[in-house]
Parts: sequence; C-alpha cells; structure tokens
Amino acid sequence: MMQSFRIPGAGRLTPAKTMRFTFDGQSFTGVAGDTLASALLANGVHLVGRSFKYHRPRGILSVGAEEPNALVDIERDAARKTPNVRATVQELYDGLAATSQNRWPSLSFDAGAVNDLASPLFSAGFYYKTFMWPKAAWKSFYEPKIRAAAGLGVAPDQPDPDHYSARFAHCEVLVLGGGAAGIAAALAAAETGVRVILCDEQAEFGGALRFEAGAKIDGADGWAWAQTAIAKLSAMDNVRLLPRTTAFGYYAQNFVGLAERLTDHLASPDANAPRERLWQIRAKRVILAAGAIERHMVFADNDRPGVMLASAARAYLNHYGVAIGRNVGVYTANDSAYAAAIDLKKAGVDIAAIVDLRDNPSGPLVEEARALGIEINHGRAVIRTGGRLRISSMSVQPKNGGGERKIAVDALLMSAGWTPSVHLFSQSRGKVAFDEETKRFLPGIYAQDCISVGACNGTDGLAASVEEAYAAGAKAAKDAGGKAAKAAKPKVEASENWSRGMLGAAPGAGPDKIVKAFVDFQNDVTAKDIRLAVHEGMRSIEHVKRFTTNGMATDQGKTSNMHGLAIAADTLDKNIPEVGLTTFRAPYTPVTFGAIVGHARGALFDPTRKTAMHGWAEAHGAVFEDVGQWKRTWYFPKPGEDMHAAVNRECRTVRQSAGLFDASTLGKIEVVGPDAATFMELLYTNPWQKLDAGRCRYGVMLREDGFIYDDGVVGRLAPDRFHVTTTTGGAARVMNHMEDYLQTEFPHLNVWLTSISEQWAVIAVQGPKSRDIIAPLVKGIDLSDEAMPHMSVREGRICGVPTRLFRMSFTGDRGFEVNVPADYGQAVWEALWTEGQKHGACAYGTEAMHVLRAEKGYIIVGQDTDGTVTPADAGLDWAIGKKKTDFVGIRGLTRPDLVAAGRKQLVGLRTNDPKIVLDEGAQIVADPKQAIPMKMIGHVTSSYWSENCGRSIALGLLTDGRARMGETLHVPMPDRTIEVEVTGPVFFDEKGERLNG
Amino acid sequence: MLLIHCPYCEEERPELEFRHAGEAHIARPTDMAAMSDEDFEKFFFIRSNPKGVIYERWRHVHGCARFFNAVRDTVTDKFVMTYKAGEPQPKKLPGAGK
Amino acid sequence: MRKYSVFAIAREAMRGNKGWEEQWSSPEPKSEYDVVIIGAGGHGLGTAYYLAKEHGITNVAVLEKGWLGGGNTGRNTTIIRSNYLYDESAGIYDHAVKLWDGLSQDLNYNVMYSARGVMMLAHNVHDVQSLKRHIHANRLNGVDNEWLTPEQAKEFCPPLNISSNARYPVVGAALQRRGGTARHDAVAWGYARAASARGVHIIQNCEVTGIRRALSGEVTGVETSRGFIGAKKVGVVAAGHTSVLMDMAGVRMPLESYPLQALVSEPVKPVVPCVVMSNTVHAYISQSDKGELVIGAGTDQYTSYSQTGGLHILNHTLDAICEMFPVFTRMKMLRSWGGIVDVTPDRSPILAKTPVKGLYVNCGWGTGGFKATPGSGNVFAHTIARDEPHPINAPFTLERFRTGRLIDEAAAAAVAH
Amino acid sequence: MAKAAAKRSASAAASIERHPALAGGEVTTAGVRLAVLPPAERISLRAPEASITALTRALGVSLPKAPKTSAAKAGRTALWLGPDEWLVIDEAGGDPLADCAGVKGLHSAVGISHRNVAISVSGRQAADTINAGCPQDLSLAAFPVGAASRTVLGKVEIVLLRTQEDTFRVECWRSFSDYVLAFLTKAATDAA
Repeated sequence: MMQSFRIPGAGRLTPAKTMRFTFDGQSFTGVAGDTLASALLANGVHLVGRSFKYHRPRGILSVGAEEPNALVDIERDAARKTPNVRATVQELYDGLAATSQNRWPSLSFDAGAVNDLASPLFSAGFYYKTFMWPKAAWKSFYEPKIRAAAGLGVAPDQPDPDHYSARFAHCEVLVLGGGAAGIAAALAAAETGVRVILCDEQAEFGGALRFEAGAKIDGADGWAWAQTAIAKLSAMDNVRLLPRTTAFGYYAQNFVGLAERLTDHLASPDANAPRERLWQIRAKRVILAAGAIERHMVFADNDRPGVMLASAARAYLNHYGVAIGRNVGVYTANDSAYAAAIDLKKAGVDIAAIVDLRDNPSGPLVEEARALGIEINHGRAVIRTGGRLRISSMSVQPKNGGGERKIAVDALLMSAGWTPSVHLFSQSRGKVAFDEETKRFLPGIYAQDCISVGACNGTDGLAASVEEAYAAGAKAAKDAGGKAAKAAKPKVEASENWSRGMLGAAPGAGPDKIVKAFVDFQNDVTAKDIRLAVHEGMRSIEHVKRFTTNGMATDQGKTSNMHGLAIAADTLDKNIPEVGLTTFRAPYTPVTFGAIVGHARGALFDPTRKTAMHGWAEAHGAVFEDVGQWKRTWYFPKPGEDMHAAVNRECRTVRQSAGLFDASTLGKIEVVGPDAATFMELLYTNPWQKLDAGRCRYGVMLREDGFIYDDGVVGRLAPDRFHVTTTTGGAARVMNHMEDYLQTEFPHLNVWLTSISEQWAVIAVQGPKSRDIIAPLVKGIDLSDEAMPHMSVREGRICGVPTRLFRMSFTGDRGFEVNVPADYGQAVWEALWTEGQKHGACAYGTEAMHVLRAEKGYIIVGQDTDGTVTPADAGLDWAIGKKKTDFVGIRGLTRPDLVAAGRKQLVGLRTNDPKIVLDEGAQIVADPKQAIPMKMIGHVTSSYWSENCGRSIALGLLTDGRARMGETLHVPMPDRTIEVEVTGPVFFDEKGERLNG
Repeated sequence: MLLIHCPYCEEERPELEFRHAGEAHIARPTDMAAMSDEDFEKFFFIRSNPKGVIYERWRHVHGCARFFNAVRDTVTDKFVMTYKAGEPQPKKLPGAGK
Repeated sequence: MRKYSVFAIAREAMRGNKGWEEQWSSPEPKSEYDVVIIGAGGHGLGTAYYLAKEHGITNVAVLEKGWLGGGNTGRNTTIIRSNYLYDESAGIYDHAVKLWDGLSQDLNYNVMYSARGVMMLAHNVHDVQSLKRHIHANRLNGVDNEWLTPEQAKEFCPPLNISSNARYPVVGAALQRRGGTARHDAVAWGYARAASARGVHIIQNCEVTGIRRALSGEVTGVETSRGFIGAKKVGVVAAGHTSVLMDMAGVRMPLESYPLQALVSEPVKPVVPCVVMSNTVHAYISQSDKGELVIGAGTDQYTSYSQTGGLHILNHTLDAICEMFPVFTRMKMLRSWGGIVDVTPDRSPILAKTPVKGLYVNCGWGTGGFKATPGSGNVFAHTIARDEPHPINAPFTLERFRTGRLIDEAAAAAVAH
Repeated sequence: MAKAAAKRSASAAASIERHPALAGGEVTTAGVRLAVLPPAERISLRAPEASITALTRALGVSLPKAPKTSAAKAGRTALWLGPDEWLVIDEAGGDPLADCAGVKGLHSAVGISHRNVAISVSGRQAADTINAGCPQDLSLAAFPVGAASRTVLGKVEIVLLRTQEDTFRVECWRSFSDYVLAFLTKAATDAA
C-alpha cells in the first residue's frame, strides 16, 4: 500500500526505512519512528475502533497517552497478545500485527452499532432502573448479555512467556516529564553533580517540541535543541535517562513508581530482555514537568473518525510527516489550533475553514492564518458533523443561532484549550487550586518535596517554562545537597503563545435531547448524560462521574474530566470549585501487571524452603507437602503403594522397629544469658527455674489473651542456655513475640535470643530400636536410660560432628532427635539410614508423624487448636506453673468466658464403625434428627486410620467434652450420619510404657 | 512505601525493613494477674486510634531488629519523630509548639 | 417515588429523558430528629431505610461529611458471601445474603446482585482442613458451600492455573454459589432513594464535630458543620472513623483503622466468571460487569486515615493474582485506590448498644463489610428502634472484649503448624 | 582458606561429607559475576557495651559501634547488625565461638556457621543487581566499602556487606539461598 498521506520532506522520519505491518489483516507500510497511529494515518486510515456502549465508529483523537479511541489488540504470537494498546503510543516495528476491538463482525460493519440507534434507552445509569423483572432473569439473561457487550479487548489466554524486571533507585532530583521544561530542569540539576533521573513516556525526549514548529532555543529549532541537550545529559555519569518510561504513581515521602517499556517497540526482542521494568525511585526532590493535555470541543457528533485534537494533527505533520486529511476543517476556542492550520496549510493541505467560537480572535497566529488566506469564521460554532465511517462535513452556525452552513471536510481539528497535567501532583497529596481567570486547576498547596514547572504548573509559553524549570532544577539540586549550578541556562529565542480556550459544552451545538456531544469518547458519555445525572440529584462530581462513568475509561478522563466538571457546574449553576474535582488516582496511565510483579513469578513468587535432607528424600521417592514456605516430606511411597498404604507401613514400622523423620523445619531459638530461666518463666506457662541442665520440658506459650500461641520441647543445655523449639509455622512469629517482650517489657533481663532454626538439621529417630540405631554413631554420650532418661538433652558427637541430642518422643515410643550442623544433615541421615536398615527401620513423613502422635493424643497447635483454645481446653493445664505469679497470658486465662462452663475441650472420638474415618472439620451434634440450622457442639480436628490400633481414631473439640466421656454423639455428613463415642484422647499405650520400651 | 528513621541505625530506611507493632506506651502492668477484667480490656483491646498524631511502635525487623517508638500523623502518614524503646513519651513535639 | 421500570425507560426515551426525578432529595437539616445516623454509606442508609420501612420511624436524618456512598461503600471490591465458620457470623452474613436476593426489587433499584459464586482456594493440607471445616459447619447451618476438586475449580473458573508445578498448586476449593458481587454505588443510591422516598433526610456535606449528651448521660444530639442537630437516638455507622466519633461521646473503642487498597484492570471481555479468593496466596479477584478485573488483598501494616497506601502492597497483591492466573501478566492496572477500614481485635463487627444511652454503634467490619450491608442495616435498625439487639446481632457486643467471648474467624482459620 | 575452614570445623573425627546448601558455581553476565562463597565460621554475638572490649580482645577484631559498619582483620569480619548485635564471620579457619568461650563478661555467642550461606556479587552492575530487590540506597556515598546491614532482597532477609567498590557479600539463611541465588541470577541478567 502507498502511504499516500505521507508528505515528502515533512517530518523527521527517514522515508527509506520502511516497515510492514497489518491492521485487521490488511497489510500496510510505515516508516521507522512511526507509531501505529501515525502509520495508519499515513495510509489514510482513521477508523480504528468502536466505542464502549454505542459501538460508534471511532478514529484517532490524539498523539499520546491520553488517547481514548484508538485501542487495538497487538499480537506478537499466540501467547503474546496485548489488549487495549493505544495506537498513539505503540511504536511501529516491522511485522507488527494489530486488530481492532469491540466490534463484530467487522470494524466497518459492527452489529453492536444498533445500540447507537436505541441510544435514548441507554441514558446514563439506565441499568440501575431496569433488568429487575423477572428476578431470576438478571443472573441468567440480562447480566450475561451486558457483560458480553462490555469490555474492550480480550484477555490473553496463555501464560506470558515474557519476563519483567524491577529496580529500586535513589536520586537527589527526579524529573518527571522530558519536554522542554523537564530537560531544562534536568540540565540545571545535573550540572551540580547530584544524581538526576529524567523520564518521559515517549520514545524520544522533547515533549511538545515535537510539534511546536515555532520554537527556537540556543540557536536551534526546539526539537534539535532537545536532542542536543539529551545527548549532553546522557554523557554525564550522574544522570540516568529513562525514555519510554511513565511515572505512574506518586507515593508517600517522594517515592515514585515508573514503568519502563523495553521491548514492545522491537521487531524481534532478545528473549532474555525484560519486556518492562518497574522503577521504584526514592528522590530527595521531585520536579514535575508533566506538561498539559489539549481538550476537544464538545459538540454534536464530535466523535467521527477524522475528528482530532489540533496539536495531534500538528505532531503527525511536523514529526511524522503525515497529513491527517486533504481538506481540513478547524474548530477552536483558542489560538493553538491556528498553529496547526498554518502548518498544514504550509505543507500543502487545504484548510476548509477555521471556525472560532470567540467573537474577536486576535494575535499573531490569527494574523498569520489570515495572511495565508485561511477562511476564519469567528463567533461561530460547529453544530454537527456529517459522515459515517469518516467525517465528510461540518455544519457551521453563528453561536447564538442563525443560518447554517455545511462545509465539506475530510478531517476536523479541534481545540478547546489545554488542561495542565496535575495528576502526579495530586497523587503526591498536594492540593490543587482553581484559577478563576484561566479556568484551570493548578498546583496549590504542596505536601511533599516537589515542585511543578512549565505547562503542568500553568506556566504559559516556552520561554517562561524553561526559565522556571531551570531555576527549579538548580534549586532542587542545591536543596538536595548539590553544588551551585553553572550558568548554562538555555536561551529561548522564539516560542508560541496560546490563549486560554473554554470548558464544557460549546454553545449552540443543537438541541440537547437528541444530539450526542461526547465528553468522554471511550465510555460514550455525552453532555446530556452529565446534565441528566445532575437532574437526578447527583450533586457531587464523584456522583456524576460514577453515575455517568465519565472519566472512568482507560484514558482516566485526561481529555474529559474538565469538560464534565464544567457541564455539571453549569447545570447546577455553581462555580467549578464548589462542585469539586474528582480524585486523581494512580496509575497515570495503565500499568502492565507484569511490570508490577517484576521478578516475583514462578519460583520467585515466594521462596521454597528445603531442608538439608531434601535431596535424599527426593531421591527416595518422597512426596512433599507445603507447610508455609517449607517443603516437608509427607510420605515415602514404595513402588505400588498409595498414600494410605505407605502411611500404614510407616506407622507400623515405627512402632515395630523405628523410623527416621526429618524434623528440621521446626523453629529453634537459643536463649542465652544469666536471666534465661527468668525469661522463659515469663514467656511460657511452665516453670523453668528448677529444670536441671541436661533436661527437657514440653513448653506451652500463650498470647496475653490466654489462648495457646505455640508449643514445643525446650532443652536446658546449661544454667544460662536453653535450646527452644517452636512449631514450623510459628518459628518467625514466636521469635518476634519473644523479642517484643524482651525488648519492651523485660529489657532489664540479661538474656539474648538467636534463631538457630537453620543452624541445626534435625533427624527424629523414633521407635523401640531408636537407641540401637544411633548408638554406634554417637560418641561421648551415655545413652542408657539411667544416664539419659526420657526428656533429656546432651551435647556430644555423632559421625564425628557435633550434635545436640534430645531424648524425646512425639510418637509415644522411645525416641531421639538428633540435631547436627545443617550441612552435615544429609550425611548423618545417610549414616542413620544405613544403621536403621539393619533394624528394619523406615523413613517416615509428616502424615505418619501426625497419625502416630494422634494415637497418643498429642496435639498439633494450629490443627487441634485454632487460636481460641486455652491450655485447659486442650487438656494441658498441667503445663501451667501453679505457683507462678506472672507469665504472658496469666490474666487473659481468667477472663469470664475462658473459665465459664460450656467451653470446647479436646476429646478422643471413636466411630462406632471402626472402619469409618471421619472427615477433619466435620461437625458434631447431639441430636442428629434436628432441623437445619443444627446446634453444633464440636468438630473433628484430627482424624486418621490407625494401623497400630486397627481402627480409625480422631480428636475433636467438644463442648463440655470431658464431661461427656462415653456418650454417643453424631457427625452428620451429606450422605449419612456417623455415630461416634466420646473417649479420652489417648488411643495407644495409655500407660505410656513404650517410652522406655 | 514509607521511609522511617530508625533511632538505632540513625538513618532513614525503607518501610520494607520494618514491621508495625501497634500503639505505643501501653505498659504491661507489673502485677498482671491482679488486673480487673475492665482494666485487662483497656490494656489489651482498647486503642486510641487517633485521627492525627499517633504514638506507635515499630520494629526494624529486617535491620537492627530493635523495637522503637514513632510519632506519626495518621492523616498525612508523615513521621514527626522516632525515639528508642523505653524513652518517655515526648511531651512536646518538634514543630508542634507555637 | 416514581417507579423505575423498562416502561419508564421507554417513556423517558421518547421525551428526551426529561422526566426523571431526583433520586433523593437534599433537604436542609431540621433542628431535631428521632434518630440521627452518622454516615451515609450502605450500612447507614440501609439502617435508615429499614427504620422507616420496618419500624415506622421516618423522622430520621442520615448525616454524611462528604458525598453519600463515598467511603468504603464506593471503594470496596463488592464481594458477597456468607460461608463463615461460626454460627454468629454465618447468622448475620447469611441474613444479608437472603436480603441481597431480592434487594433490587425491594428498593426498585437494580443493585446488580450477581450470585455468580465465590470460590476460595485451598493450596495445602491445612487449607483443606480449614475449608472443609467451614463446609461442614455451613451445611449444618443451612449455608451453601461445597467442595470442588482442582479440575472442578478450573471448570468453574477457566483462567485459573491448577498446574501442580505452581509454587502453591490449587488442591481444591470451597464454592458458595449464592456468593457473588453487587454494584456498590447502586447499593448506596438505591437505599438513599428508597429511604428518601419514605421521608428520611439525607444530608450530605455535613460533618459531625461533636456528640452532645445530657447531664444524665444520654445522647441529645450532634454538633455538625451545619449547626446543632437534636436527636433522641444516634447511630454511628462511619466505617474507618468510628473511633473518632465515639471519642466525641467519651467511648473508647477496641478498633484500629487501616488503609485497604484495591485496583481494577482495564476492561476486557468476560474472562473471570466468578469471585476467586485465596488466603494462602493472599488476593482475590472478580470481574465487573463493565469488564474490569477487580482485585484486592490485605491492608497496609500501619494505622492510617490517609486513604492511600504503599505501592508494595499492590506489588504483593498482583504477585498473588499472577500466581493464580499467570495468563494475566499482560493485563494492565487501570486504577488503584484506598479506603479506611476499622478492625476489631477479633475481626468481627460490633453492632450494639453502647454504655451511653441513646448511642448505638455499627463498626468493625474490617475488610469485609460490604457483603453484610443489607443484613447489618436491617438488624441495626431493629437495635435502634427497640433499644435492644436483634437475636442475629446480639453476639456482636462491645462487652465481648471484656468477657473474652470473641468471634474470631481469623483465629479459627489458624496458621500453618 | 576454605580448605582450612573445612578442616578445622569438621574436626579430626569427621567421617562424613559436608553438603553446603548451594553446591557452588558461579554466574557471569556482562556486568556482574555471582559466586557462591565457601563455608565459613560464623557466630551471632550479642553483648552489652561493657563487654565489648573483652570480646574485641578475644576475637582479635574490633566490634564496630557505629551503625551500618563493619571491621575486618586477618580474615575475620565483624558486622554491626544492631546496637548489641554483631555477625562475626571467620574465613581464615579460626573458631570465633571458641574464642568467645573464655570471655567472662556478659554476652551471648551462638554458632550459626551452617545457618548462613554467602554469595558474592561483583562487577560494574553489582549494586544494580542487588537493587532489583533491595530497597536501600547502595551508592558509594550511602553505602561505602565496609558498610554492612541487614535488609531485604525480594521476599527474604539478607545481610549485605560491601567488601569493595564493586563487590558485595550477600548472606542469607540456608533455606533461602536457592531463592536468593535465583533472584540474583535473574537480576544480573536484567541489570541495565
């Protein structure tokens, strides 16, 4: 295809560097440096999308991030599909494939456009008033229809093969926006030697200089100056330039989020290169140089393809060398559109007429246009446009009524004036103030160490902006510790000056009730929708916005918010500030989820913690379970075994011979100091002072409210040294809990805490043969029952490496826990395994561990307790030091409800049918025949098949459980009710004889 | 993400290194066991939750690991000052006395 | 109140939509009301509506310091469910779900209650135990909640990743089919319109600056930015700001206010057909009728009234979403915002009389108050009208923090052992 | 050095093999080199002000008192982690735990040689690589050579020590070392 609207000699691109691309399957060519939008326009394509509600044909409105209409789907491959890409931002690359959205069957014939004809039915908020009858139809009919009609592009359906990067950075001066002002500020700051970061959302720095043909700085034209300045900055070590980078969010204490796009503009990106990078920058000073955004005119049918912002048309011409039409109309309420008309005229494009709402426009631009022979209709309005898939005419009328004249055009430029981009300022929690004279919201009260410069500060004209920005850059750098700036201030020799413009609906744009004068293009919000919202009692601008959805589209109201506000204010007959301004919420422009996620995907989503013996377990066929971040061995199936068979075998083997269990994930804290025992007395319910060195005790830890917080075996290594164990999940929070009390409540105690969870690998060797297995490997410890009874701890050596050897049991059988320095964990395990093989021992996992401890009625905190259970509830009141006058939880325990009757207590449950294994979490009732809602009196906390008992066993929490021993209760299941007998919680070896067996 | 001055590290550090630890200056009574139910409720549950200046505890958990106190405005989230655990509640705040 | 219907829409379409009335009136405040409700969010407006409708008390004002529905009602992620563990919680939330179903018709305002199902994911053995405990308790309480295998979960929500290679694979899910979403603004507006039609005064831009009490202790009215307004009874329903208001009456609360952030993506065609929540991976997601993915997670760690929070919270939230839905990394965040939630020590609400006669409080809903809106308004109206709680809210007292009779759903979910 | 350490800590009787959490190896990109460092002896040392002199003497390296600093001597480095907390790393085959055993003054010395794993990050883009997940300012002005701090990297806690202008030592707990190495590898590839 010919790029028939590319004007030879115009623009800054190199015509020879052509690129192929497709749009809706049709092939086109563009040139390097194009955006998708400029390339489409070069080919005369204006129709690029359909609107949200009415499916009206839409063209390209803008040249930047404020674009509401030209949203396309870009598909690199099946897995790299990106919906809702702004064609005005997407840089062209060779082979780019774009498709239009929200239309069926095609862009030029869209069945959804029937909505446009029925539009009076779809007034603002209509859906709140209907679709209520019949009631069931909302879910089954109306809502699915609405949902299918809504939405723009299509979400990707395959995992994204691209990756995303992240960086924290610090600087003294962060400049947001790389137009003339931003560059000037960066130059000033950079000269002082401080760290400067300058970002801009465009591929190239220069901002409005892209189109502002009248600018001249330091003897060069504006754009050329910008490129020279950028080259200079780029050569400085203290400066980081971030093009294609949008500052999207301004957070507390000068913390700014930036999204950098790295590969979306490349034809074949390096597979290892991140697609986007999130910058999180902490700056001492921030300079906001975000510029201003041109507003459209609000009048009937202002949305036809070919209707465009004047500055956009100018950028397409002056930068991309593209004429947006051959016979162009202009509708304006300020001067800047004249510059567009002049540039186009000079480039050989016919200007059909300028329609200026102002009665007596004047000034150099107006004069120049006149001198070029352009027809100027002042005091007049465009009251409607003609055309279907492209504008064909504009109808002009004196703004106070009168004769109507239809003028043929193939494009229409409009400008209602410029809105300063105060988004980031407002996000910084600064308060904007309304400037009555210029009808603009401008930065008012600052909340952070930042300053606005240039157009976003309401500073008019290039010279004033550069002046202001340079001074601000120098000051910010100095305030942040920089040296004095050298005097290399850019000299602005020529610039354009524009007058104000207007807000709200243009006068005389036809009768209110039929026309569609769009305020928000993407969401199809018209002036009359806003008026209707006010009419229905929406007085706050937030209500108007939510009722009409004005400003809630993907462009976040960059062109529409001020118009909407002005129309609402006008309808309410109030001043604009009284109606308020909607909040500017982050992000400034939409940010890819991937950029925010950064590296935190897949394996880096969350650490996977593995023990020192993980490799051995894996090699021996272990199945793992996730417990917090840990991978714990769940069970070790032999070939042909399912989980049930494996667990049964493991349970049987442990009690017949012995088993090896990896208990390394338990939290471990070394408590050291002369006041260690005193501290332990305060943090645990148990008494510790009299525990001899070399002995262990099971400890219970409460929160101040009296509920069980954690538990574990504690060994006293020396009078001033305890080795404390915690639950796996509790390790970090128990440490925090202990540090909290130590540092803030008991700082007088001479004791220190060190986490040693990962210093020691822990191998539990449990079962009647446990001593026989460890004995050959242990040196320096007498393992006899007399020398080392149950619940003792010794330090010595195993396999030649240091060990802290605990004699303790979580199975009820004789048992040891072998602690060895973690790097030796695997080798010691292997040695124990070899010994174990001689005795028929097995390796067992957490499931068998759970069964074995349940057989003995030992609780698991977090399973048999749930944060609402007291020691008494769990049958652990024996663990409370009766003579103690203080420990954490001592007072909470005696609150009225914690000592009241009717508390749930831990019991054993035996199904009448021993083969039935109860569901964990199943509820217990006394009367199974009662109607729903049933009175539930307890629930099953743990339930297993016990191979050693030859039946199912279960633990549960039951109201007044200990008074119900022997009662038959009921567990109603969906398909049946199971009878259970309440028993004590110990199912195996009730007398505890096997501990020394 | 807040920037918090740690009184032990003597510099501002990013919030990611810290953990908030609730309202400050709620001392645990020395005679805990003798407290009334009402006093226990006040001690453990009732919080001032001010809209404005709050005295609160933080822990520089991924830094020096110390608990310390901070004065912050809950409307602006700006810190007025931070000080070490055990130091008395400041009577006068910097910049507050006019 | 002119009735809304498809016929009304057709009629108005013919005449340029000129005939719609104001949805609610904006009267000047009277000098005294029988009941003043502080806070025109869904709960407050709902309270006023049910006071008028069910208790015949229409001399009611709802005072709002900003614009109605502008607090947490208009800022939340609109998840509705009632599959709570404890009888007390299941009772109040299911009361709400029953009212949600039919609320559009009751209010003559389409609140778009969409029972599209809420699915809570299990990622490990502990999650399975916890969710199954909920399912069993829910069934016996008459609350629907069912167990799904990973394959069934994926069938119910096709973009969900159930690969066993995920860092936290989905091992099952609990599904409450009656759970879903509703349109938040419509709830506030619908209650406002219906209450206004019954004579309730809704007074916006009216900030309460004091609560006046007689020497004998009882409430006599409120000081406001628009002058004193007398009231025989005052209900505080101002999520986020409860501590501040109750302090005006000399009542200190067991509350802390935290920033809660949420975000939406750009709109896309229907892709997430239900609500998906995960406590372990820690995020939740649904898709609005407009096509935006609506996403939330936990609060910031510090108390704040700033209605903003840190970017790192959004980092973590989207990490979690993209872990559950790796296909969404190319989607874009369109808008993020923050609200202020007041949280009680047991994360259950307080809906109760207070030690001050004539003063009632409805607060502490934490991050999940929206779902309770109709039920909360309904029983709170009862509490105010009768000066005694409805059986459904009777357990949600202030006294429970003295007695220890807490309703701690989060503790019941316990952390991994 | 590593050889000596292994010999000493495993002691003469060690009959078994040591398996460090990270097998070793290195990753090199254009601007960064990551290397798993050999095992070292480490203690977590806690002590009040009054004991510092005695401990300094026993250890042969001074315990720094200024935040975010370290001191090194003869293969032994003491990192200030908190006002009464130091991480002492010995890479010269010494036994700092034994050295402290004789000190009478109040203190807590706990062996954590196996708890931690160290990775060296060096090269032009070392700081950028770490800043992919560490929110601290790592410029030479804010984090000079010798600076040491506990901080975060991505989702885990690390201890960071700048040993040279372009070299950092990253210490983490052993079960987080897979994550840290994977994170740094990814970050090194992306550092720009």
